[in-house]
Amino acid sequence: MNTAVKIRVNGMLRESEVEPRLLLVQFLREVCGLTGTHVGCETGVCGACTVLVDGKAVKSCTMFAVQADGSEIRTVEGLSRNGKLHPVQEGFWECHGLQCGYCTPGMIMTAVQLLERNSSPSRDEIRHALDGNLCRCTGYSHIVDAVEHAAKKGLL
Amino acid sequence: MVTTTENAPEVNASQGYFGRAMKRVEDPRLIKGIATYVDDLKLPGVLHAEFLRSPHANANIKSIKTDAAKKLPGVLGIFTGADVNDKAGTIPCASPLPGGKSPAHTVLAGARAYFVGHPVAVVVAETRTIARDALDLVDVDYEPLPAVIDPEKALEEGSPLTHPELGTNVAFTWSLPAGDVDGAFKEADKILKIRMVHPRLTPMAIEPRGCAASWHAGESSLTLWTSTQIPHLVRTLLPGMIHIPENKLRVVAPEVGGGFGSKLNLYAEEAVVSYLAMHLDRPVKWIEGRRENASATTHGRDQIADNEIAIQKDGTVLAIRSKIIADVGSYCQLLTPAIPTLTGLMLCGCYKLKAVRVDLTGVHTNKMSTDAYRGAGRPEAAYMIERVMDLVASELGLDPVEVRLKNMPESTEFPFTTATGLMYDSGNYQAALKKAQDLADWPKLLEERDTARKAGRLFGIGLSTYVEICALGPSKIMAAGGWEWACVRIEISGKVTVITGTTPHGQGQETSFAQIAADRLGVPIEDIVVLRGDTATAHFGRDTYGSRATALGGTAIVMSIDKIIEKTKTLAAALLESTPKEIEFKDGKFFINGNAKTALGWGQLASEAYVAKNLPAGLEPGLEASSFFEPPNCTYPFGTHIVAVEVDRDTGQVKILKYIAVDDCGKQVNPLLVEGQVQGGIAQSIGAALMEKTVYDENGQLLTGEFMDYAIPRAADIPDFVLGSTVTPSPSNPLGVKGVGEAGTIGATPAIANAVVDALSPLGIRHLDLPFTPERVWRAIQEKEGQS
Amino acid sequence: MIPAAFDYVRPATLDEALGLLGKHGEDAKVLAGGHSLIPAMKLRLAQPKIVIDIGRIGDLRSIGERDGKIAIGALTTHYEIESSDLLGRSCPLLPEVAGKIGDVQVRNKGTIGGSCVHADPAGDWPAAMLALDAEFEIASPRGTRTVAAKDFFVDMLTSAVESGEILKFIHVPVTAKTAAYVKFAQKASGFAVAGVAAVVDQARKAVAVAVTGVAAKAYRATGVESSLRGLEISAATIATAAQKAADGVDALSDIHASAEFRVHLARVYAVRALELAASRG
Amino acid sequence: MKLSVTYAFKAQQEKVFAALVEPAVLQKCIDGCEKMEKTGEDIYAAHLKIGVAGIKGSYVGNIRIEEKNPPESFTLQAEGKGSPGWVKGTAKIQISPKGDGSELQCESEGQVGGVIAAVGSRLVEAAAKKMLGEFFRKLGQQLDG
Repeated sequence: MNTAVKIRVNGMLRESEVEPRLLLVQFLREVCGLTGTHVGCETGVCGACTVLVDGKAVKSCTMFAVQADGSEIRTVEGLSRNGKLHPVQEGFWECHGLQCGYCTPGMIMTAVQLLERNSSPSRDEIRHALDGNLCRCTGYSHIVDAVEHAAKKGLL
Repeated sequence: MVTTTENAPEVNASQGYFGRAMKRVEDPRLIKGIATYVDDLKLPGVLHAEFLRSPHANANIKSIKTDAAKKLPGVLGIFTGADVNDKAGTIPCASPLPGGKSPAHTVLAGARAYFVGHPVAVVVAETRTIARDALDLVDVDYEPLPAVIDPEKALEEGSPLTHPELGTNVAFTWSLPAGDVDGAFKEADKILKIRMVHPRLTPMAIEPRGCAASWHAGESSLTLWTSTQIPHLVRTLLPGMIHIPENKLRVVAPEVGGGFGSKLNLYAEEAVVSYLAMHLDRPVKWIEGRRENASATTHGRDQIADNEIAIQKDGTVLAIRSKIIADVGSYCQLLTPAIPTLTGLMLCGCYKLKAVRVDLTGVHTNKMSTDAYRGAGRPEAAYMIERVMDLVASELGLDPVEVRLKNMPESTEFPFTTATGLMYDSGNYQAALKKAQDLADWPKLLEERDTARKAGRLFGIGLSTYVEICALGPSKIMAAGGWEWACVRIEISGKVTVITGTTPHGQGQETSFAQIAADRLGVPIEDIVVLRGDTATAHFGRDTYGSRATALGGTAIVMSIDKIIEKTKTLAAALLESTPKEIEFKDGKFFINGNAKTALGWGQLASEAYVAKNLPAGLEPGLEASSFFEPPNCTYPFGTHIVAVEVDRDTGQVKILKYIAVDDCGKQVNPLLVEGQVQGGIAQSIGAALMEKTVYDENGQLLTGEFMDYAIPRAADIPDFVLGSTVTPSPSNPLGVKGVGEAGTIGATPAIANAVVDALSPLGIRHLDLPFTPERVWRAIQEKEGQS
Repeated sequence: MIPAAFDYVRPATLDEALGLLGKHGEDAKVLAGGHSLIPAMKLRLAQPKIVIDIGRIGDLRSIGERDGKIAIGALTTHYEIESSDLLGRSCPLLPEVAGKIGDVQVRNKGTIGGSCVHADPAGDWPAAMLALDAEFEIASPRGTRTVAAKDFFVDMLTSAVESGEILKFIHVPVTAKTAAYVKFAQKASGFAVAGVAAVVDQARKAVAVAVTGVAAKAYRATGVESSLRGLEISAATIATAAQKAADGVDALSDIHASAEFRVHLARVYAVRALELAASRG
Repeated sequence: MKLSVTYAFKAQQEKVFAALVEPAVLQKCIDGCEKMEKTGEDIYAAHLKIGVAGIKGSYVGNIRIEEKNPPESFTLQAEGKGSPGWVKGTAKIQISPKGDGSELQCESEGQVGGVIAAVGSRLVEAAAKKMLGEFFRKLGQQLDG
């Protein structure tokens, strides 16, 4: 039995009838066509699917779309404003915080939330804040640099 | 034309981009979330495939009932080995060894399933959800058989056989007798014996594999998009399997989310999906789940080596005898047999051993196949020889640094030929060691250790002075060509398109190749676009693995540019009413010697070349050239890694306190990218050293099939690195680059291992194998403390 | 990755939820934060026919304090606990435990109630709940009943919440800052291989120690507690007492830690938890 | 995975043995046994819904009674498959008189495969112990009232 949902994604209201078992990440990718949010595992560990639901970083593979009914979602596609990159995106670019780029959108979204909660985190705090995001390429050092870089610039 | 270094041009690296730490041009699409990985492709009418996989390590398949699943609305078909195996060929091994035995590797299991995760059937449906639901309705009647799990037991008389038709579990044997081994052992003052085990590892790229295929009935041609490192090799190998001509197949590696060797293969799913798209005349997509990735994408390492080392009292290492058992799993995939042979070939490390004897046995077991995984055979070699150096030092009461220095060739001895017959291109091992010691503040580090030990802390320092082999070539030593190809095109507008036959998937060559080309052409980097990963645009290529792309692919670009420059000189001469000999090219301008006022730029010349109204007689229109670079030799990057660790005596946990790495990858095109490769490589080794191990239980069930059970490093597991480099240009290519994709992984594991064993050495612990999980370390401590 | 199909309902009130649960019985599953249920559903290890999403029942998402007792709504997320000023003052053990659960994304969405009812043998909350002598207020159509922590964690993945019931509130006493939770985390999953919560009452010379991760269910380390009863808390007395941290316990064994190592870790972390708690006096 | 348990019954050896090879009794004692049908001499087809708490799987399989040596011993072979994977077990049962009643010794060996083996490794052994304990507890209830 399909269920109606109204979800605001990156400021745009999406109304849809979905199967209750549709995961939020599938809703974003398949219904909204926003494929920047990735899937890297099946057990909610890797964090590639991280998005902000009502401002909180959440693994969108461990949430049904129906649970997000009425919520405000922000994905990596919604970060830049008027063509200007978000400071965290800029940090990742400037500091070579990505290689294959697959974990990057989730990593960025977690970092955005971190800086919203703590505007000047230490390197250790950054490392711990990224506990829920796995990266196999970078060795994380440049990612930590990237978040520090963004913190110094301040959020938009 | 095939060019080797002798006739390749000198490279001018002075124009500003080469050598500069530049941010990447590929990043904007990735950080905005608008890049296209396989699963992001939107193909109209696409069908979804899901594979049913064996839950048994070894079982006869007595029957497969698909009726219930077929009845599910939205299911287009369910295909078993009986339906597909004669249509989609057998999976090739490109590196068989003489006398090796391997079974026919059908794309789906036939009468028998050989490992947990072995694909048994495939469901195709209108949606992924329906396909998944249908899997639960397929009823397979398995007759479980005893599984072959322990590779040593597999060699015993009477062991069950992985493939009974082969009559043995031995997949291949290989011997490397190099030098007078018996003589060296006679000459020895001492002979050390040590067993070293390098566990099986799971590569775990964050993007699992996946592919999509589309059949174009009108043209009888097929496009395959696949998350692979090797679209060109796939295009070479797949046509024979699915029975279409090579020129009817286009293979695209779109954005690829990490490979590390695990996507350097031709996989069953690629062939099946291709066949299904042709058979059903609809696009078909398959995306691997993480559990599938852990169980049915190739694993790495998994070697047991029994070593004997002949040494002299002064610390000279004369020779090594090594009996290596490699657990290769159920099948030989593309490069499976070649990987452990690299271990043998690199066993001398950066030392002047007189002789080596390696006897390698590859063993079939009921597990997923092993194949290349970042380092591919070299991490095992580096682990062995660098542990050996520390063992020699501890046996003789010598300083591990001194033992290494004693056995290293001097920088003046290069090119240096090892006992195993490799010719190391260039090196200055002492300089890298010295620099690393300086960065580590070595005397202070030793003091720190003394102080810590006096306080009863388990503090250890380890180092490794590694060397590795990259940019594999020439072609005569490779399975399918060691060359690389590039095409450079000056467009009519003067913009530049560089097409590489390598397939970067995170390494950043869209940037570093643009840097190389911009300097060479004297154009702004913004004018250059680098295309890769599509066999329709990159007509040739041997792709990306073995840290080869920059050394080989970069050189092919330079060669192509030089051809264009030569041709353009002829054109410029005609337009300037001069002769080609009098035309000078500098900073993107062609002018008559000494007279910069006459200069013509790329825009103007390209326009003339393509409008082609004023071409001199005999000059073809257009400004485009392609080249194959055939390297004369491999490259041999090296370096020194120094690690300080502390072991928690109560829990066995290892904490990395300091990590210093000095790597020499020859000339660096983009030091920022080099740093990224080194850091990533080290992180993977920290994983291998401290936490990673693929575990099958005694029945062949995979117990590390998810990130819940297979630990890879998180941000908090990785220290801040102190990195440095030395630059010893490689003579194997005109760029002087060596390669750096795997260096970190090769250098780091032994350094960490040496540090952990050093930390435990006050307890009398001489050796401990990977990974240094808390329980393993704790048990080793318990054992020693129980003795005392 | 894709769960089996189910029907979904999202009651607005607890009564409505209980009514639905009564109606659907074994076929229904209660969804709170989803961090235990959804992974099991994705693996199709759990295939409920109907999912009752209680996530919007606002009254169950609260932290309040009255008469020396703290009431935490079952739907309060780990992050809300981690960042609660009230708890930071009145029961700092809870924010400390919350901060060690999983990762930030899990803490943002996962709930204390869901975690306790799931009763994972390696969950972090059970240790704290036992050490604090928490009380669980459980609702059913018949009314509410209260279960003490020692009776709440029944067995592996089994809590005292019966079919047809929903956990409403968790009550814990206001507790001094002389408490601590330390854990040895499983490297891959972050779950506790051994986690020890300790509350030290210097004045009464009494301690409460609870251990998670080691056995099929979390337990109070009564041997440790009784051996410290009436003694000055010191490194020496802790060291002796902590040896009893796994007495009488049938320890779990898996690829991450053998039973023997788990028992050893229980002892080591009992020392660490007690010393840390005492040092906060 | 090997488990060994001993259980004491008030009932005597013969009665315990008879109950254990009686499908109706077995069905009552196996938690989650939804159906059990005789398909041959000492062979039964069974539908089981087993697991821990909400993590339950449905399995279809066979139970065989072998090496029957009344009233002392027999071997129980069970195997089942279902969507979460497969289970297989052998239990060697030895019943001996003890005091007025009897004592049963069960040496069992079990294997699991598929998803349950992959994700449940840390729980499978504990779950098996629990189920075995539950089985003998129920059997005790049946026999001893």
